[in-house]
Amino acid sequence: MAELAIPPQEESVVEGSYLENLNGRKGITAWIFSTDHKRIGILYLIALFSFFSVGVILGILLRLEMLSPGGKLFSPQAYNALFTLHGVVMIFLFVIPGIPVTLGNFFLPIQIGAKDVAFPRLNLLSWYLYVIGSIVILTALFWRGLPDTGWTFYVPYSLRTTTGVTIAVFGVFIVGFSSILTGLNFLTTIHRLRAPGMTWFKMPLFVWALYATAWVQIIATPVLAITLLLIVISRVFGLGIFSAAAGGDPVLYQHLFWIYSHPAVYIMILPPMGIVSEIIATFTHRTIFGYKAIAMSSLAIAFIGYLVWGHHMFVAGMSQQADFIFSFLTFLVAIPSGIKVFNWVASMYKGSIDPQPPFLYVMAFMVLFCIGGLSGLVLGSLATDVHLTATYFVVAHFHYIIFGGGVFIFFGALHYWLPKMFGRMYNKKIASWALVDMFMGFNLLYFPMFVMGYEGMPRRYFTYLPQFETMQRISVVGSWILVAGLIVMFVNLIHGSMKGPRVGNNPWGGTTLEWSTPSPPPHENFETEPVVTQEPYYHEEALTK
Amino acid sequence: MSDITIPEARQAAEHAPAHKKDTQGVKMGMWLFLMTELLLFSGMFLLYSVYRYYYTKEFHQAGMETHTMFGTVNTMVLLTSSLTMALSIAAIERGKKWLSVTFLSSTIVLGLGFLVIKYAEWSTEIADGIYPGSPKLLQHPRGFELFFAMYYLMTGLHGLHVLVGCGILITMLIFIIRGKITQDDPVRLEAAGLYWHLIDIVWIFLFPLFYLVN
Amino acid sequence: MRLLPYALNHARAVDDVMRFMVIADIILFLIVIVVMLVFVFKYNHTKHSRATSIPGSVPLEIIWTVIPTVLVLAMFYVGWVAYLQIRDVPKGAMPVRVFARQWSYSFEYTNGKRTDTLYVPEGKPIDFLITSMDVIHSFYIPAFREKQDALPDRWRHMVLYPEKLGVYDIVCTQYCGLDHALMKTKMIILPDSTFDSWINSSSTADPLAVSTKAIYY
Amino acid sequence: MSKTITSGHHEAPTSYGIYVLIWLALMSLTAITAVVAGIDLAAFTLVIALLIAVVKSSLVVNVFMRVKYDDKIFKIFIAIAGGTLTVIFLLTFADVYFRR
Repeated sequence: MAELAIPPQEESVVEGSYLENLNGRKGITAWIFSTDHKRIGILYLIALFSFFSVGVILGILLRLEMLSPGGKLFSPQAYNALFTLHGVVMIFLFVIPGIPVTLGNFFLPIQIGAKDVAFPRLNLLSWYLYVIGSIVILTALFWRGLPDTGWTFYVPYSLRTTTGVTIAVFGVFIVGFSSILTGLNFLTTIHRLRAPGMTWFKMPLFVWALYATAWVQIIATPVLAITLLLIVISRVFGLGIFSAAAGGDPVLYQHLFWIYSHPAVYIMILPPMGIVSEIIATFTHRTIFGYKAIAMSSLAIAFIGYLVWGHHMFVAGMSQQADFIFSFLTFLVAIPSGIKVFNWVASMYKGSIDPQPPFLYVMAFMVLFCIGGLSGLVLGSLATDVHLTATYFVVAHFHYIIFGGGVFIFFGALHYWLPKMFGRMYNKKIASWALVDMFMGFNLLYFPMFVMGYEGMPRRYFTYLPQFETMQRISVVGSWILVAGLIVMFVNLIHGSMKGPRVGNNPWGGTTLEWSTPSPPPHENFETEPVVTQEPYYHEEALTK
Repeated sequence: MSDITIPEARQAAEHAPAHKKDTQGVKMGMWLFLMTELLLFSGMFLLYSVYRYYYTKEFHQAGMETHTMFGTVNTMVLLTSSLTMALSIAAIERGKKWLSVTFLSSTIVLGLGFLVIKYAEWSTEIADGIYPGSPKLLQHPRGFELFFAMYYLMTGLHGLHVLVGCGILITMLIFIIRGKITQDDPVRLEAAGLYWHLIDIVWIFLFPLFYLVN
Repeated sequence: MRLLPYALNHARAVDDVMRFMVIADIILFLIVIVVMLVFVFKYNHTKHSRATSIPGSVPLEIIWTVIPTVLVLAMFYVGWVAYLQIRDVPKGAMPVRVFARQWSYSFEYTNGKRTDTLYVPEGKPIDFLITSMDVIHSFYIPAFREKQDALPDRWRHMVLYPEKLGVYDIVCTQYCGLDHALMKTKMIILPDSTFDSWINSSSTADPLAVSTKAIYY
Repeated sequence: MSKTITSGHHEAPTSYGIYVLIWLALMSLTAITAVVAGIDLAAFTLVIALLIAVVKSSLVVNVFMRVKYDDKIFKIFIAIAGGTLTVIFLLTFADVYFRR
């Protein structure tokens, strides 16, 4: 990286940047018809966080219902529809596209020294598919009524309910194609467009994570696509593919569904893991510990993660042999995640740690992700899983992983890269306090769910037994604290991106390629084609050992 | 803005002039897409195998009801279309534009022919009262209906791919005629060819599973 | 880890597994987080202005691959052993058929008698044969740490050892539509003799209402 | 955007003859499957039919789709897809086959 020709910083960084419209286009058309990966990344950011807000509002309402036993706020039908929509919006419209389509789109080409992704027009098409798909999903709101099946669309219930399952499922199907196209675009980009000198083991770890993620997207999403298509066809034509009455097997639906939807969890968590490595390397001012181990464990997680879907079905009546195999493989998938965590901690050893907001997010991530991951072991074990599955324990577990792990790092990554994307800085103090507030709110919200789950509180209930009242109320209050923090964080970020003070090209002292280009980056990303000679996290000033 | 804008492949930069179209990149994208298609169908194949395992006897009996003749003819039609597809690419690579056009047109005609035969086959079956939920099938044991549900689903999905494939090939035909696909830049035709061959491969597996069980 | 009172052997076994895993988890968690915090304070840039780049260490990688591997395999093993108890049907178990439907359960005993509340005799293994009349439900008894989905047109086994007299909740955990949250009933464990006289009588009235109500309520 | 079009690094184009030969092989294999299906070989009928299908598709992949002459990476891609398929089938049947 030291070899890079870094142009002297100019006063007006915005000039010539991707934020400046080209080709005489103005206003919104300059954005929605642009094939620039950076602009598409921003388009995705806007779309994703709009849906995230919808999901958060739904989540708050779901919690509010739990303020007292007996469910007085919503009718059962309304509650069932709300948790379905919360799941569908959060899973399919927010966390699965998540980091890859937003920050991945923006930074993958820059981090490998390319001008754009391999297929820029396909990239824009993916965004349109995503938007169309989500509009189709939301159409269900006004057409046949919201689906009330849960985001898993389990048969035979999803075939029998009269709500708008068909339309919502079809929307998810379209969004799935957007995901597939993004995956193949990224894979081709990483294979073909790396800058001269950027060998596989000189790639930043975020790129490695995106590479593993893209494979999962390519390999797993089509299975979901066909499964959802089968639901649509079954409902429209009355085919008995999954209905027991016609001799179909509902458990087979669960197999097909989880063949995709378990690997989807790794689509959600691998990119954040990549970002954790980036942030740690930058703020410890030293190279990452065990680069190859971290890179390879991403691939290992993608690979083993593909073999463990059956652990969602231990009480569905699989054969004991299948229970044995899936439980065994589930424990194996914990190992590469553990390796990553140990390497991250070791990367802090003898660093020169500057705990700026992005690094604080990593620390919060470490706590929440470890709780989430370790509680996952409890669920992977057959004896305890039978007791805990489909209770609040599971709800707590996956919120710790996906929200506490994945989404917190999404926020952390926004704090990390916002100065690069807009050339401006947010208020760091407010950012840190917002995080502290969110961290407390998060734990208040979800930790009681572990306890309630163990005590036998099933999920997807619009009411509960009186003995859970205290815990439920703590959890409800936690949700308010969390949301307060979220609002502060977003206001701070949005204000920072528009009005914040200008910063230089490399405010954090990062070493990967994106820090060598102006902030915000120019249309072509680099003024001169970069040539890579160093490993990605080479800090000149650090002592080498 | 060009059709598929691909920043140059810097890796291959050492023995290539600047601003070269990354043909391997286009093919790679296509191959990855084919993998997703393969996995899309594999979900169906998985369903088929499990149900065949559950209802071995019923599937066997139901398989007797399909028309082996239609299936065999269609297999041959599709295999021949694959040949003409490959020949069309070989022709464009030798710069023989009109020969390539001829071969590609035959591919499209054969593809459409496949669909026509498929249509005739389905019509015959539906006229015979063989379709999911039909009174005739409901008299049989329940594996029967599953077999035909799978049959219509899988051949239907495959037929849809043939239709889309024909659309793509017609576009390619126009490109060749207009000189957008040439001896020097045949990659889009090659990519379309890959897609067409995959459709062929899927059929190669559908054929024994639905037609050869007598 | 005894937040929930347990009702029998199997529940104790599950809790043992749970305890083992939670303790192991807490230790792992503390190691990671404490070490991280120590590093963050000790190597803060104000105190430690020049970092040392250490690219990695193969022995360390091996150590923290092998130790967790052994640990998770141990976790897997104990979980598997305890799990077999509820899936292997012992000889002489009393069969009870469980029918789940939207949104209630009904139970059928060997002599054809049907009830909405589940009555079982103390001290005799019960073999539940579980099915559903419509969509997928679940048959979950938290106090026994046992659960099994009820599938339409399929029968699934679940074994239970009622050791202690008492009344326990049965709830549905597989989302099944509108009143999923209200789909619940009770399991009542009776003394053997009470159960025998109840099962052989034609009355479907609550056996506890007449004889031993005081014990339970 | 650069609208530049130069030739890719193609090997010598495959001869028409090879394609025709492969086509003949595919057609005869189809004929063989259809005939073999007529003979009752019990459980082996399907196995033989599927084996022939595998041979046919590998001919298509290697020659028509030119994998034989192309980059090694495409072979790896195919192996990944094939491996995934195998895993999905094996694990699903671990359930289905042993289910009571």
